[in-house]
Amino acid sequence: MELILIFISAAIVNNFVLAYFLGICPFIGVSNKLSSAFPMGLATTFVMLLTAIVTWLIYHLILVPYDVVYLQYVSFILVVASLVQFVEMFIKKVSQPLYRALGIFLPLITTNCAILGLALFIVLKDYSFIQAVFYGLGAGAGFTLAISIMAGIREELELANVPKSFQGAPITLIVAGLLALAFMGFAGMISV
Amino acid sequence: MSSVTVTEAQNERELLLSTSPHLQSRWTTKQIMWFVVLALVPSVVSAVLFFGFYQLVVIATAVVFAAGTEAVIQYLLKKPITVSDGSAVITGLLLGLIVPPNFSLSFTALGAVFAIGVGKMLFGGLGFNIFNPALAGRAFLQAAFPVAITTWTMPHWAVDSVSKATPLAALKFDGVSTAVAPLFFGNVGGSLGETSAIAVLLGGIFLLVTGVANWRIPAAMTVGVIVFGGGLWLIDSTYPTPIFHIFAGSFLFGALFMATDYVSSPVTGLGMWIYGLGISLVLVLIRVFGGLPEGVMYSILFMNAFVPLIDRYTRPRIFGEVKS
Amino acid sequence: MKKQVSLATEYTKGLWDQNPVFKQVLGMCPMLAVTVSAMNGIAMGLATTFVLVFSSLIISSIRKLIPSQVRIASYIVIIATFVTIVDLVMRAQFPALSKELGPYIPLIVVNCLILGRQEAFSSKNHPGRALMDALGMGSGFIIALTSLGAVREILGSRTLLGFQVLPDGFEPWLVMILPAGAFLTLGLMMGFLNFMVLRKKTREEKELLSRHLQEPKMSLAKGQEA
Amino acid sequence: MKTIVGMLITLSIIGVVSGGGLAMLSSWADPLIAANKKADTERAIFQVQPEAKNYKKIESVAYELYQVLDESNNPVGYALPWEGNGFQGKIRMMIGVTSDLMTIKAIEVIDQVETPGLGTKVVEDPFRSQFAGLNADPQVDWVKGVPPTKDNEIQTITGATISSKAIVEILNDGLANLRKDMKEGGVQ
Repeated sequence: MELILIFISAAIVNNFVLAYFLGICPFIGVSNKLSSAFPMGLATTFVMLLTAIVTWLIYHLILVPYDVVYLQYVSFILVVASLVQFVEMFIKKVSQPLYRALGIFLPLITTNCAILGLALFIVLKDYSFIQAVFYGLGAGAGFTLAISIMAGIREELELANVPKSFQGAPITLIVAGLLALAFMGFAGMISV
Repeated sequence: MSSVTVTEAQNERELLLSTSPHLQSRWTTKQIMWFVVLALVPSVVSAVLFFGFYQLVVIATAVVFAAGTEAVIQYLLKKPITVSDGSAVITGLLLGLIVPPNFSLSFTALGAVFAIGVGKMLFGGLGFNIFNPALAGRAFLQAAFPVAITTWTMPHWAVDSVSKATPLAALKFDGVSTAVAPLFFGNVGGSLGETSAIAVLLGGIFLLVTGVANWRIPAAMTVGVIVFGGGLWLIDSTYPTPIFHIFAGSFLFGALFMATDYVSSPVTGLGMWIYGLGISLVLVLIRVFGGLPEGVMYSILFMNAFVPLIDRYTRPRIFGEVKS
Repeated sequence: MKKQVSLATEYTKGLWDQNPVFKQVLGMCPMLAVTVSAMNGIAMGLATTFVLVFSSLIISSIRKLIPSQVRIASYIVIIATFVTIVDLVMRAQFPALSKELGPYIPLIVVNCLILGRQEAFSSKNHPGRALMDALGMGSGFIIALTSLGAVREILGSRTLLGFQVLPDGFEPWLVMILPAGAFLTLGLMMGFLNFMVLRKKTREEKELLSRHLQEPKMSLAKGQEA
Repeated sequence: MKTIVGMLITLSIIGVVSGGGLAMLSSWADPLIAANKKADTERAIFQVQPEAKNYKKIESVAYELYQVLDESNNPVGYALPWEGNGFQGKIRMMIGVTSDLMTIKAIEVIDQVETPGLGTKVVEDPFRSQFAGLNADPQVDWVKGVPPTKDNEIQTITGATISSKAIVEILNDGLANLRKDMKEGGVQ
């Protein structure tokens, strides 16, 4: 039950994008079409899951025992970058169509602050291994949800008369603001 | 379900008519808008009866600032001024009816400016807004002035005015439930237009009979609340009953006047059912498990965001279109 | 002579023409997350600028030594090192500020602004120019963070840099210090700036057009000269 | 081959320089950071036990607990850091209580992520000062909307009922725990 709550909390109540402002760059950059936003969300979720697992192991099996916690940022970001590289190579080998769909987004994920943010939050919240896994999955699901909703809305807005100076990033930010207002309804539902 | 295929050409100006595929063709956009205004009259009357004359000033402020904002922005953008279509008046009226009694006029005005300015005009005006403007304005006010907007005054007819909490807040924070009869007539604390179920129903039935509001959305919401709320109540009877869910707070007002807004609701029949059920699921979750006593506004706004996706997957494919 | 002018331009372009936030839409996470007050904006801006300046200097100095296959890995290690320095120094010397900015200091590592400048500029230019570029981008970032922080602080808490600027009668708009307020304010600010730029542009075009019409010969002569 | 060696050498050099530099810096920063943390705890202890002049950590319990002493080193009470769930996240606070655990001296919220401007009022004075001298036996209670009538009641903040209740619940929970341990002789 606690694991499910952690999942829901990361996905909806404390949504990474709308409450913690993590992953805003792809959220604004790759949300203009659903056909690219959804795969981007899935790829991010996958990398988040791997990141949660690997960084948890590194932190608890290397950084803490050897008392080199000050290396956490350097090691975490290297892990994320190499994970992304690894996933890219793996997908390329296993499935060409999947690679064509996801390939271009993978490099972008390295600089997605939601990934590193996830690793840092897991340390900060002192999660156990299994909690970290669910937290990573929840964060990924939340990111996918937010970016898919945004993509649906932005496709709709292509037909709308948005004033010229507000097209692109400004209206996306305003939609995000209204979404954040709507998500406030979930505040206090779970306090994990 | 007759004329649901909305082509892009139709989408331009006639969106309002084409989105609701049933009886709407009988009325023009303008007529529809003024019908809605008419349907809100009982709620305005009940607000004044229960809470005093000042409430008329609050509602008027909301209307004037909503219409004024629309006119000013259209003037600045050098577009034709379309205030007379009545849609901004409706947004103002709705906003005025969902604020608490004796609400500050300056806050009301700010909410109306936000509702029209950000919630509607930035998206390109009538027909293009993603979120219900009145609810966007109300959500902004709730986030900006959380204390003022949850400070309730009891109707002056109320005999027992010890607790100033709304029935939902009384249930959530103090475990006190309220009987259905006062909820029905409006002898309880709450927002101006929502306290009297009977006034809301009067206007709502008028909209349903004339076909101005689509019956599917309120029906789906009611079914949803009975299923989700009732299910929880069967598991644990300390949770509110479905009847309470329906008559307390702004469920009826939201179902009849807010969720049925053409622009921010789905276009297909199936889409409307999904939308309505989604609203009631989120609503029950917020009311039962959330930190806030009421969730109608949030659940509708939340589902507004899904409407483009719902439309996309429920729209019948045009002949020969390949599934992407 | 030409070089000096361009060095100055390397700096000034970051302030407005290529402002990292308003024009390039980079570095949005810290931009939105920490700007509940102007002071937080300044602190975050300074921290980011510090990392940006030093990583740019080092990367442009050793740019010819790094094999291109490992350049991104090298960049992020260098950036992460400077971020750790900032984080340790802040936690040791300014504990209150470090608590306030929380996990957003380590997230400077993945600020796309920093990695983006290394890839686009420092890896191709000598240290002097890279320094000016980094200082310019950093200043532009500070300007953006501080202005958003100021607007949110004034409306959300009635204060600016901790001093009360709005009367007690003004009820603070709490939404401004919430996530929703951050998105809405930045969206409105960007839209408004675009609006002003567009208006200026059309006005200039109109002016240019009318001048052309009045003095056809002059402009023709100028055109030949160029 | 040559490029791979070059890659490895470059990365190793960068790694060693960065690691070495950070190790040096952290040996300077770590004691300072630890001192900051200790100063924070100390400040909170003296905030909730205004008459205290000194304190010592009680080692016989599994959680953090401090016994506070007056100028002649007589114990005057305890300072207990305790945490629990607030409106949208953990609230961590310091509880100051008399030696018999019957009366609250003061409370101080150390960490919280409540709604800014609303739930965060639990940190501020009109609310916080209600706890000074409050009777904690058998437990603290709250009332809503009206001034408290009993000596173990506090009034919740309008619009932030859940945050206010959370503070009371954490307080009761922490004290109940401490009482239990004290009864069983766990506190020495």
